[in-house]
Amino acid sequence: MGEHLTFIGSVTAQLVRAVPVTLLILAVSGVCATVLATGLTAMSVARSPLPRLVQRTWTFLFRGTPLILQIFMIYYGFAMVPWIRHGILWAAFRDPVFCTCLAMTCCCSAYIAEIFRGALAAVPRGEIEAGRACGMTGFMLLRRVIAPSLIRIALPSYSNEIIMMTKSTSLASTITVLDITGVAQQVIAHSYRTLDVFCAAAALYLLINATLSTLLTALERRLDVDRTPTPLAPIPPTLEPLS
Amino acid sequence: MMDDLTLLGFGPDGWAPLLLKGCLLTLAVSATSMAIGTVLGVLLAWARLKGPRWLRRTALVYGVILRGVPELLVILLLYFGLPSLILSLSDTFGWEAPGLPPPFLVGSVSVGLVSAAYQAEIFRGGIGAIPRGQFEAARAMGFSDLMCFHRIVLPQVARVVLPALGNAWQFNLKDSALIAVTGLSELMRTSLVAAGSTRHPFLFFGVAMALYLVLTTLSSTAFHYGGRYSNRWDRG
Amino acid sequence: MTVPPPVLTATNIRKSFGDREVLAGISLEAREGEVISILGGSGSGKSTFLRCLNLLEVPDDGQIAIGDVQAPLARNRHGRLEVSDSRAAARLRTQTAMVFQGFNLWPHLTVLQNVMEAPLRVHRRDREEVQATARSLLERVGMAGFHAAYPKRLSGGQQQRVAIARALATNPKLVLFDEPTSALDPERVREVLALMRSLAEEGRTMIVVTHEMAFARDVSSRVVHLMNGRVESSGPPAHMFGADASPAFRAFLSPAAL
Amino acid sequence: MTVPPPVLTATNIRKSFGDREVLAGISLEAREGEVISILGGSGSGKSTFLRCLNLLEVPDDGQIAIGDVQAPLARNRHGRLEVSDSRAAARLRTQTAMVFQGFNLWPHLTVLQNVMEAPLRVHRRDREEVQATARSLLERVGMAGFHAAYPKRLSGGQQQRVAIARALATNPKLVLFDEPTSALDPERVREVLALMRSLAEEGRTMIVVTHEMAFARDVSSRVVHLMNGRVESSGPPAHMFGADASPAFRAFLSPAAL
Amino acid sequence: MDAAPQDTLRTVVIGTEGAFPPWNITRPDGTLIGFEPDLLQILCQRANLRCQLVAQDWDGMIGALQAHKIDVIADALQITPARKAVLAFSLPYAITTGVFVTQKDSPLARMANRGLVLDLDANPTPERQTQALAALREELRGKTLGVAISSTYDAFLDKYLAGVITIKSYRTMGERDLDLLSGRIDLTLDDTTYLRPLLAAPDAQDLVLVGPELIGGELGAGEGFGLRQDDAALAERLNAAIRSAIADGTVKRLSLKWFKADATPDLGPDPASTSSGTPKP
Ligand SMILES: Nc1ncnc2c1ncn2[C@@H]1O[C@H](COP(=O)(O)OP(=O)(O)OP(=O)(O)O)[C@@H](O)[C@H]1O
Ligand SMILES: Nc1ncnc2c1ncn2[C@@H]1O[C@H](COP(=O)(O)OP(=O)(O)OP(=O)(O)O)[C@@H](O)[C@H]1O
Ligand SMILES: [Mg+2]
Ligand SMILES: [Mg+2]
Repeated sequence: MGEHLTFIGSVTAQLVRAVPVTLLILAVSGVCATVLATGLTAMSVARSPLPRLVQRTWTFLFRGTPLILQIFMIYYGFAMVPWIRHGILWAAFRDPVFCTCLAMTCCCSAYIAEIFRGALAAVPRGEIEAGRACGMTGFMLLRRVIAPSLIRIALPSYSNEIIMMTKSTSLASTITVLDITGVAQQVIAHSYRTLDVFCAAAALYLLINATLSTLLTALERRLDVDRTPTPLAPIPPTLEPLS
Repeated sequence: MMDDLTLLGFGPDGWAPLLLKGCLLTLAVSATSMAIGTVLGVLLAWARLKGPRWLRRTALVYGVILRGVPELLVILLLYFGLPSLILSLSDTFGWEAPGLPPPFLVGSVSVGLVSAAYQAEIFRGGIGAIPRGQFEAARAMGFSDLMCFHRIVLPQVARVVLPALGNAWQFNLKDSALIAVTGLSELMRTSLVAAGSTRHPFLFFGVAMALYLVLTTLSSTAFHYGGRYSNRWDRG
Repeated sequence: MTVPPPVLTATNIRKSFGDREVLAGISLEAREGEVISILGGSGSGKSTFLRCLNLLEVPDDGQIAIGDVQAPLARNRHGRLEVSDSRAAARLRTQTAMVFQGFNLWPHLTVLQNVMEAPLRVHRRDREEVQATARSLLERVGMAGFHAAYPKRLSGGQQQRVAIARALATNPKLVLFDEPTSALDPERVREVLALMRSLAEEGRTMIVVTHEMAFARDVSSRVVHLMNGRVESSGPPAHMFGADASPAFRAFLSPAAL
Repeated sequence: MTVPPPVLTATNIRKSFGDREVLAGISLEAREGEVISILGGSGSGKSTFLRCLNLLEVPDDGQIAIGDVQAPLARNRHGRLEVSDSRAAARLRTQTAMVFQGFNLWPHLTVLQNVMEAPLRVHRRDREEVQATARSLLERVGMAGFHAAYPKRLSGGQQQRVAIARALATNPKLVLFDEPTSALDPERVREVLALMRSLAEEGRTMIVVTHEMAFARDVSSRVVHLMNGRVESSGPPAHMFGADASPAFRAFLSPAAL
Repeated sequence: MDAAPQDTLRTVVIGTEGAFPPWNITRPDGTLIGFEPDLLQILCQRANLRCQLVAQDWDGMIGALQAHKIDVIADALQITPARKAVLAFSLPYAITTGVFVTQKDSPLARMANRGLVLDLDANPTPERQTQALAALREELRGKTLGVAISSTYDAFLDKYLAGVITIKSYRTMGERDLDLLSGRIDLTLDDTTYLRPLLAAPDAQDLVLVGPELIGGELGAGEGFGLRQDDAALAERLNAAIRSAIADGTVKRLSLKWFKADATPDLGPDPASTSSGTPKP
């Protein structure tokens, strides 16, 4: 029993040292994916068909396939392409952390865009019309009228997504990144104590996620004007399949 | 090229039958776990919004833990941890040792339990998006809570949550890949095994991606029509 | 002549939002067949009072009874009044109906479904019969051509009329109207008033928040004027609209003569 | 006396929803300082017409000009009318304001912020000045005590008054009112009418959909009666409320004398 | 529990990954082939076991063993002291030498001491070996070396090359090989049993074996079957079968067939007591 605890203690110490790597991937891809998702959402309601098609294709591809395969294809697949391998991009693609961030940005942006799209359609029409009626357009309408409601509606699902992303960062370990899972897998390979090590790693992920969800819930509370749900009217022509 | 075709064909050296079987298994696990997740998710959302204090707390803690812990661990614990515990208990107390639970069931249940935690959040957001007046109108007519939920909340919540549920479904499809640890050869493991055994990783991962895309397309078409239907009163 | 039994008895209802006291102790008794108009300035608490009557808003203090059944209100540990039995509350509510100021139609149901929903699901009445009632009610509010329309596509006045039909569809003992004619043109107002008058004649009890003085004067059996969270004055319309009405009520009315 | 220039010219506006023709060709010219009341039955297309005027609803046919600027409407490939330049449309809208039938306050902004939003963000006026205007407008509609409240906590009439203050805050050339007094008590109605009258005297142009006959008769310079998607009759109030008004309009009015 | 005599028939379930050529490979029809399946067929017969071979993902392997879902792990497990804390091992049924591989056009392709076998257990250490290890340190300074995560070269690398090279761990050998080809790593160290067949494949034309071959010492005591620690009876049966298969050359025959090299371990003399599953060095 005592030996057991010492083992878990030393494993935890090793894992904690890998936390910054996990957080780095999460932060970079979280920010990039959100920005990209905003762009995709804008494209999804664009007037001309081209941006809409791009958005739909993007969502189709990146939401439709497992992230682990995407990471694999970006990391190993691009290395097979001569002009990447011998070009200047190789400096970036050589790095597994970069490849993970890239794959996660692409994949998660598709998910987040879908969330934003649903929320956008749920913003009450009347509020938007009131904005239009006093001469607001495009960006201002978005920032002053749509965004406040949209964020409030999207936040629970968005928090979900961020928490899923935290766990997805563990896939970086499959391409040699020594994040929490990477280190855990190394320890397992030498000790074969799968369950012990996974539990220690899980505790760390739980800690990160509990912190994140506490923060996001607090944000949700702050944004909620008077603790009662917002009324809303219409919603979306949802999820059109790629024709 | 010829080589690739043989590998993907139905012949003695072709992986097509195994890959298709994997596909079906993936679909079955995802659908089962989605059903479990939706039912439990709705209950959890309801508990968080309307339950007594202790139930609200419990639902909250459930959500934080099941969302916070990597899915793989949930499966490992449920599939191996729990039976080991029962085994050691039955050893201690001299009971008849129960057999291991069927992998399919455990896999679906564990993915479903995780999915429920996510779906609870989605439904909570969705219910929050329904105008209060809608509930009040129902309550003023003497609807019970359950009826109010069934007749007023569910139909309206459907259109708000469908895109997010679509996300959850996609996630389930992919989470189902994790149940490979229970020994089930779903799509992901089949392609990993094929890639490892034939040393053609790109071929098989490419095929796996394509197959996932097929599953996705089928399901998002379903979601599309579901969305259209649930939204019929808001068009035009 | 015997006095009809009371359908609603509200005693000393109080309600504050934060430190704004909206209802400062209001009592009201409505007997069978009475039509009570509640008048008062904007923000004087009329809607809040109506919502307290069917427990959509839990009062801070006071008692409410529908018929001779006491509303299930009890103080919790912290001394706040609470609905102590939500089933009992739901049962009480099946005997009342309400027309909301904001209509609150259910957007996912068509006009006809909106009207049929409560009698079908809550009262479990026979579908044929419910449908017949619903159709005739919609006819009476002039919405016969809109059975299959969804509320979003209706104009304000059309929504209001559907809301009225919906409230009447369960054949309730007591109907609470919150400004039922605010969105209607004079022609429609007349029709709705005629409808309400005929309901009154059938002996239904109604409590009506309204800014329509004509209605208060001609249809109601009693007029109640709310001011500063209290009943400032009340009485039969003949008295309230007569020469010896209270000065405050006269001041409230004067612009109507504009 | 010279004729003031037209502020709004709408020509032959048509609009159908599905196969229900709501506006069957309506033309209207509003000159500076005019107050035009639009009357009509519930569902006669008043709101739809108002919404077409600032392009919230795109008409199927017709032309609209604010001042001498033509609204940017053009047919697309399929022959449907469309807003061809959304910036130009926004620019036109900065010169108009609208009070919605459903108020449409922004729920995430306080009362004061709701009123200050457009002049601050769209017109980029000076904050001090905007705040002073907003405060005085809220004062005039009797909402001075509610600066920090969120719309959801307001009563119907209070929301309506905030919506009126919001519309006037940008100092627009043309104001479109959709039933601006429907949720108000007689006292408030008088105050709002007084406010509108003073606006009219300042030379502001207003188009008002209303069921308030007193307003139509006493404040407006012209009354337009919509029926079956057309202008059934129109003219100065003295004429319309006089003896030789059209029979249809007289029928429409009669219940008001109830 | 079941300390039954050798001659009672016992059913055992054997877990293998099925994606680890040439040790275990899955055929498209789902059957398992490879060195281990072949060997097990013979061993089971000799140990009077009715064996059922199942494919199982590695992440769940240990859990499955401990939950009695499988009784034996046959997945080229290398026997190391750390792992013995969790698992019991049978005697080794193969021992492999470690060897470096790099790209043909890499400067490392001309590494010294090619083919020299360094027995890390040799005592005293021959002069030649000490020099070779020192040369290795110099040649590899600043290089990146990839290993598969399940392999056991870390102890060796820690002892002889610590601070000199950068090490990257891969989930599978296949992925590591891809990175070797793409140039993200300079060389890899792996078993000859794996690398020799790989280099024979057409898509590995650019790779070449370099430097000395390593055996013994920190590399571990060879590959053995993983068992539950309380299942001594099964260990005994398997050990006896392994001894006989080694003695009659079966192991040698199979390893030549699958590895193109002899991987027969040297078990030393058969001790009188077989209660311990550990081989004598
Ligand atoms: N949920 C709430 N939170 C805080 N204050 C509220 C809330 N609901 C209503 N109020 C306040 O209570 C007062 C009375 O509101 P109520 O809706 O009862 O007025 P009303 O008499 O119906 O007015 P109107 O004729 O304008 O509809 C108002 O000042 C309003 O601001
Ligand atoms: N989005 C829509 N889709 C379909 N029909 C609509 C839509 N909006 C309005 N209508 C129909 O158009 C007609 C006119 O509606 P509108 O809101 O303009 O009436 P209104 O004159 O403002 O009535 P009220 O006085 O009741 O507000 C109504 O019959 C309504 O059902
Ligand atoms: Mg009210
Ligand atoms: Mg209207």
